[in-house]
Amino acid sequence: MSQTLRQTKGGRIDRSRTIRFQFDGKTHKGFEGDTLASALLADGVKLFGRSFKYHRPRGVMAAGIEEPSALVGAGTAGRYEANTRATDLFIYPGLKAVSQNRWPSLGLDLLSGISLISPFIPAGFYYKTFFGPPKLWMVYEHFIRMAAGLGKAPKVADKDGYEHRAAFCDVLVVGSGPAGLAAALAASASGAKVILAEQDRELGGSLLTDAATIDGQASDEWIAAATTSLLAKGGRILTRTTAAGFYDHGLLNLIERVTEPGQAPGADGLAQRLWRVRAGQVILATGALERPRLFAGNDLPGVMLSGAVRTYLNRYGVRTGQKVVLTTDNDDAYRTALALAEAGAQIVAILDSRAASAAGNSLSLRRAQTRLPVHFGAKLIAAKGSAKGVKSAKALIDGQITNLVCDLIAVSGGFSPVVHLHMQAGGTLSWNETTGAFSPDISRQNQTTAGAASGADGLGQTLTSGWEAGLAAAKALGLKGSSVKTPPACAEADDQVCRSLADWLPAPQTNLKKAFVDYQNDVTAADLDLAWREGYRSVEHMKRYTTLGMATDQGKTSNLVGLARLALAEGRPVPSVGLTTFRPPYTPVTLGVLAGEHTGAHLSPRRRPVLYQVHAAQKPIWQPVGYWHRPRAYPQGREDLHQSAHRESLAVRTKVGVTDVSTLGKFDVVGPDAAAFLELVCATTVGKLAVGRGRYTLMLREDGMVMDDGTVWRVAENRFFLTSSTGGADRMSAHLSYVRKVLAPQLKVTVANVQEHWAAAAIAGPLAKAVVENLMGEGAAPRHMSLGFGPLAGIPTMILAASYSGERAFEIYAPSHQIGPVWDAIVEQARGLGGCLYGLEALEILRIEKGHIVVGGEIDGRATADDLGLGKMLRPSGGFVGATALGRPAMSDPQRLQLIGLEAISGTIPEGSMLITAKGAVPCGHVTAAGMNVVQGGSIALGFLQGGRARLGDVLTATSPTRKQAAQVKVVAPVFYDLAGDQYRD
Amino acid sequence: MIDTQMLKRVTPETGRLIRFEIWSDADACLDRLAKALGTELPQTGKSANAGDLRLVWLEPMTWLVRAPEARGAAVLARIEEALASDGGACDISGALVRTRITGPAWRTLLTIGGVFDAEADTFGPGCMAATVIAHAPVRLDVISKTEIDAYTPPSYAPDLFEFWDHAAARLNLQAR
Amino acid sequence: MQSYSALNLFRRGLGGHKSWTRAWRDPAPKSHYDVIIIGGGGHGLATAYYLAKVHGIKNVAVLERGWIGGGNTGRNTTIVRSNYRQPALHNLFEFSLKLWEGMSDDLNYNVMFSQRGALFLGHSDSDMIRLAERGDAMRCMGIDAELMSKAQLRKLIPLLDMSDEARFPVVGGLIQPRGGTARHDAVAWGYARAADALGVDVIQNCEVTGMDIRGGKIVGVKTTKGDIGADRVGICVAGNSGQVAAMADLRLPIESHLLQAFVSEPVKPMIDTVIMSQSIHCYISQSDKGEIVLGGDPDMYPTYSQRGRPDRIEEVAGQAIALIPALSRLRMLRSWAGTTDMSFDGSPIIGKTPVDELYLNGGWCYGGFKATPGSGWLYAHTLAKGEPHALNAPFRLDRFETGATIDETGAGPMPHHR
Amino acid sequence: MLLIHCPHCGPRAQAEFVFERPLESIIQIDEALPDLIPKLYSRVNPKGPSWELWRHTYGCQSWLKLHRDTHNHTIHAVLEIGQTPEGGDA
Repeated sequence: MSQTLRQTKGGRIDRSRTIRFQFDGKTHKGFEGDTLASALLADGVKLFGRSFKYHRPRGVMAAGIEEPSALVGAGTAGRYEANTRATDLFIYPGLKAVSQNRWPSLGLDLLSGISLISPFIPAGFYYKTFFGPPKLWMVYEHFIRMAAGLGKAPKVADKDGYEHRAAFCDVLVVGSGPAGLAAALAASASGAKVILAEQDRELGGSLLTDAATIDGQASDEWIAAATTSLLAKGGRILTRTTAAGFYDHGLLNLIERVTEPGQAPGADGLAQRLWRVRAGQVILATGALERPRLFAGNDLPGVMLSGAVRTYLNRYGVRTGQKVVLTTDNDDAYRTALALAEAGAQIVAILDSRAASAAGNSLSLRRAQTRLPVHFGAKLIAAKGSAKGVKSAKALIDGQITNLVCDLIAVSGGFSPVVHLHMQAGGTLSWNETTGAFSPDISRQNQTTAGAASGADGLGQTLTSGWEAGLAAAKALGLKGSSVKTPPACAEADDQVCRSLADWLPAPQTNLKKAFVDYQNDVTAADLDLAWREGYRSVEHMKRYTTLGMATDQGKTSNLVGLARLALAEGRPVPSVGLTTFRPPYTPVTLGVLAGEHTGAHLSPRRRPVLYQVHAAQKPIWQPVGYWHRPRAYPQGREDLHQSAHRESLAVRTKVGVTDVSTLGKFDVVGPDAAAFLELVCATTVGKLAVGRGRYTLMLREDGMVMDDGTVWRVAENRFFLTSSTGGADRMSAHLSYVRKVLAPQLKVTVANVQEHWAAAAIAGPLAKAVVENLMGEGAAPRHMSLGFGPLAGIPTMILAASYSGERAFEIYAPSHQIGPVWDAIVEQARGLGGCLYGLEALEILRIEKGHIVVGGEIDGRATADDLGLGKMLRPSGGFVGATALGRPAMSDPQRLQLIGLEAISGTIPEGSMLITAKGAVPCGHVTAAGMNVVQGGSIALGFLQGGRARLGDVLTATSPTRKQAAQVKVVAPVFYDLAGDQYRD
Repeated sequence: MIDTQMLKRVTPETGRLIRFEIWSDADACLDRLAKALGTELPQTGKSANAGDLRLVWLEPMTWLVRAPEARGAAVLARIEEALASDGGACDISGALVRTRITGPAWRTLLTIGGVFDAEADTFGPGCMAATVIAHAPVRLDVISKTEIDAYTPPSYAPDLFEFWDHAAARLNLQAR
Repeated sequence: MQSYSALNLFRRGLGGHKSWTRAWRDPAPKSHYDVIIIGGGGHGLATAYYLAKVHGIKNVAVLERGWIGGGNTGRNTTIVRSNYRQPALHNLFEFSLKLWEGMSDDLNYNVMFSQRGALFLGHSDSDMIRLAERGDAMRCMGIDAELMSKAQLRKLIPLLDMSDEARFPVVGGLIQPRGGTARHDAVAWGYARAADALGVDVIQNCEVTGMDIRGGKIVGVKTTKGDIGADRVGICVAGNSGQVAAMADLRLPIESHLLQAFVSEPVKPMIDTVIMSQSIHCYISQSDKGEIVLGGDPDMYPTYSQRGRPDRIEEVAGQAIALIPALSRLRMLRSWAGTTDMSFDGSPIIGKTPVDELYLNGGWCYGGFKATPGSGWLYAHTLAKGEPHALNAPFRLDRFETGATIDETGAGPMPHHR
Repeated sequence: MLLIHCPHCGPRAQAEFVFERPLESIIQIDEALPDLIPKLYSRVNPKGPSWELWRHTYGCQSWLKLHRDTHNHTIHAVLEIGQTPEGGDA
């Protein structure tokens, strides 16, 4: 392509660096510095995409982030970004962009036929039709879903990197136009640590379109000097970085596009970065956005915002039209007209809706009046043309309808200050009836607004307001005054004012059904009127009923136009009809950058036991337990999980097994009041425990339910060791701290979380004692529920004789960093005696057989100690957390779910199945854990049954309809092995 | 635009870590501890050297002492004696893994995936801070302008160290 | 009421749609009503509709502080399902789900209830057992639930990450085929229009500022539009229940927390079902417009601010990408926050208060939207009869005092542990 | 995300803290049932200033009393356990 509309010189593009890219499969050339929009416009491309609902042809309307129409898919495979604004995508070599929402092609979009039935599908039409059974709606919906959506759905995982980084500063300046630069300079000169964030690829904002002379320098030089000065004072300048969200207490999320959409990252692999900035003061210099105007066909390719037309010309050297009609309510559009005329375009007419007497007197306007066809009190009625662009305009000039031949319509409906971040921060707005603009009023955080965003008009005001905001921010932080005393001054102060006079009324002849307010979502003025007629009169109702402002441009150009239409219908001033809420993000933000590193395999921490690598060498089956990963079984040869677990559990029952119990919750409780403290958290008797002895215990929640279980050991008179479940360890740690620090601050006790200090191996089975004594000497094995100490493999260890499996068992504890040799010695010894490693699955089988409860199984947060058959363990005197709440009547309801055992009469009991008395009956309980009788075989289970303890001997069905399994079961006491507990003891 | 030199992460030799807490008669107890350890205990948010011991404030009225492994038992005994019945001590040597990060860009590294201002001028040598980085609880002890110790529970360490290695590699690439 | 149909849309379209009139009136309050509902959200409007339709009580006003549907009705992720484990809960939500199935026709307003299935993913064998348990509990009560294998999931959601390297590898799921989503705003509008047609006064911009309680009995409310008498008053303002109940000197087992949600930019269909997970607390669906709708855990501390913490959104984004890696380059377009009534067992409260003739419907935590029709129907029943229906009897306010709590997750009384 | 001025650690992000409960619902272990029920199961749930218990879980692990506005999130005071505010009860 030939870049036919590119000017031979001028602009900020680097004509020496040609960049090749593709749009819809066709190769184009642009220059370094081009956006996709500017490069394609230079090539004469007018049609960029299709609208959401009616598939109307759309071109480029804007030159920045507010673009509603020119959306493309950028990049391929995992880097494909749908709905990318062509105006906010700087081209790079190899860029592949495709148009959207058309089939089969952009030029020939068969779905554009929808436009023909548009009279019958106005706003909210879907609420009024498609009735019938839900199945029928599903049929309609299928086609609606296919027609809706914009870009193609992504299909491939994204391999690029995203990073989150925290940053802190005295003053954050958002926006690097003249106001932002002046603010940053003033704050920096006052000694503030400054971060300056700019969404564009270079600093300057409006100065990139409209060069000026500031402090006697060309604006480019002034920007360069400002940059140097800010960096020299330790400031941080972030380009291509958008402040997307303003949260509480001075926190902003900035999104840095390290690469352009679809672009391959550099060596560091980083695509985007999220800066989490906490700022002492924030200055918003976010500028203002130009608004379109209401006339029929205002969405045609070739209808563009006036400022955008000037930006394409001045910044990118692209003249977007040859015969131009301008329609405006302000002086700014005259600058566009003059620039176009100077570039050789023919200005067909300037339609100024202001009366001659109300127009401004800027230099531009005066110059235009002398040489261009300016019409005051004039409006556009309609633009006419096709997907190929505008061909003519119908205007109302001096009361006469006039047809104007043109190929570009430049529109200016005034300017809306960008108040989004101010509003996100909780601020309020004030309304200027003359300019038809909301600007910031009260700030709720340490935040001010400067420049056009604050309603400043003209470069002079803009520079001054920025400078003053910078000084004020520094002052508020208690910094010394600035060394520089005067604000930057510009030569063109008088010229760059626009004096908007808001005029919301379209020409009376306008066909409102073709006058678009929200371009992307195809919301017309007629739609808004219909919504109002039907009673959707709250601004939120109107938005939600018509979808006004809910497109990817978030209503940046449409919201105020729509609001004004509503105000007109209501006969009330704009501010009284209210505003929809401003919420993050300011512009759409990829989910990838929001997630940062924390997705995929790194979604959440994977906590590894200290022996992780040792286990990994055995190639176990792993099991997630909360954040932890623990071995579930150690299959040998071709064993599956169940075969392995059965072999392991059988080894424990008949010989000896070793398992890693390092992840258990563990606490050192030390001090003269240690026993008193433990009696507050443990529901069982602790104080009477002899030194060297331990016992099983329960901890309750304040509502009386069992929270966790564990063992408590008296290591010395004033030193206890408390264990609790792995999954509940963090909760237990917080609970102990709460009781210690909040409820019992007077106690002389320290509670240290030593969960990870100690690692431990449990040795269980008839030969467990032999393992211990072989390793540590005759008499080294403590009797059941006693503890001992001694070196093993040269490492000092602690031995707790406790059993979860039901066999004689020992837990041998060593400091985590020293556990390796201890573990190896134990495993070697156990193997030598015919034993093996066992994992969580075997442990589960063993504990079910023994009727031992587990957190997350029977301890489900809904069970009391009595429900679990442990009521008798509770200290009758009370005085522990949870004791009082047990006095509520429902806690002793005989029909509560109570723990019972189940033996299969026929079939295998499905875990998690429902207990029923007959087919079709309401379940009266459920199976919490199912296993087998390790030695004899046979399906057994634990479960909860309403009033279960009174129902021993009942025959029920354990049914699992989802798995099509069932078993006939007999209700028994919840213990299936060694009722007397003989196996525990020597 | 990051000014950095190569970042290195070094996992040092393990030492003995002792956590102790004072619950009563604080002034006298602090005096006894100062005598026992040869220096005043560091103030809130601070750390200090005492001969071959590193003392780190942990929580209100709670400190961490890092001692050479060989002297661990003796130091623990000395602390327990000084605490008497006004406080308690526990060996937590296995509960934390210490890693030393060297290179001037450690400050930048620690802002990645974090919420703490590691770049603050006031966070200099002899300062400690506890925070959360990449979901892991971390205690930081600034050793010098170019060195910082990070303590983290061993179960979180593999993920966190991998995270830091990746982030450091990126920083080193960007610095070139 | 103007009838809605394709034919009428065509007819009135010929006239440029100029002849459509208000969907509901904008009446001034009368001096007295049989029943006043405080709160014009989906639940309140549904209550008024069923009072009029089922019980013939038509002298009813719904008082709304702002615009109807402006609370949590318009701030949720539009998910409808009844796949709860606890019997009282799945019975309540299943009753509601059945009403959803006939709602569009009943109201002559298309609420776009779309039964594309509500899926819970399981990431371990123990997840799968818990899911099977839930499914079995439901199936025993005649509620649809089916376990899904990995192969079935791969077919249902081809973009799901099924790799073993995932932090939480997908091993299966439990789907409720009748679950799905609905167009949230339409529910409020549809009920308002249908209730209005039966004579109910829907009064917007009418804030209740006080309660007229005499001798322990409520006889009316004070509002910004004047005092209004009533035989019976129903509070239905989830999110602000505590504030309104305080006007009657009541303290509730409710804390107000904040729940955020957000949508991506619209793309062509990529996810058909509602995706939730047993281990990862996020939920994902795709709206008819093509936006991916995402939500997760609440912000975990009391607030009325409707200003969410960004790290929560970031967490949900990470979770969503972990499940569906292709979501990474989609962009968050809009985010919002709702104030949720967090009750102290995670279950709602529908029933009497200690004040005579004053009733409460609240405590919906973050699960109220799906209950809209059922909640309205049962609350209407309770208000009409003065006694709860068997389905909402377990959800009485005094259950905390007696200990008969209904704790689906077993998390106990602190809302932020849930 | 709030910025909470920990009396020990200085200003820190909310991500390091965990909300526990309003101070009014702290239940002593020997609390009688008629007192426990309202403390455990009812709340003023104010829309405005509220005294709350938080913990600097990922920092110094202290329990802190926050006087915080639940509507606009202003934090008026952060006290240590055992400290009481001037002129107020917490």
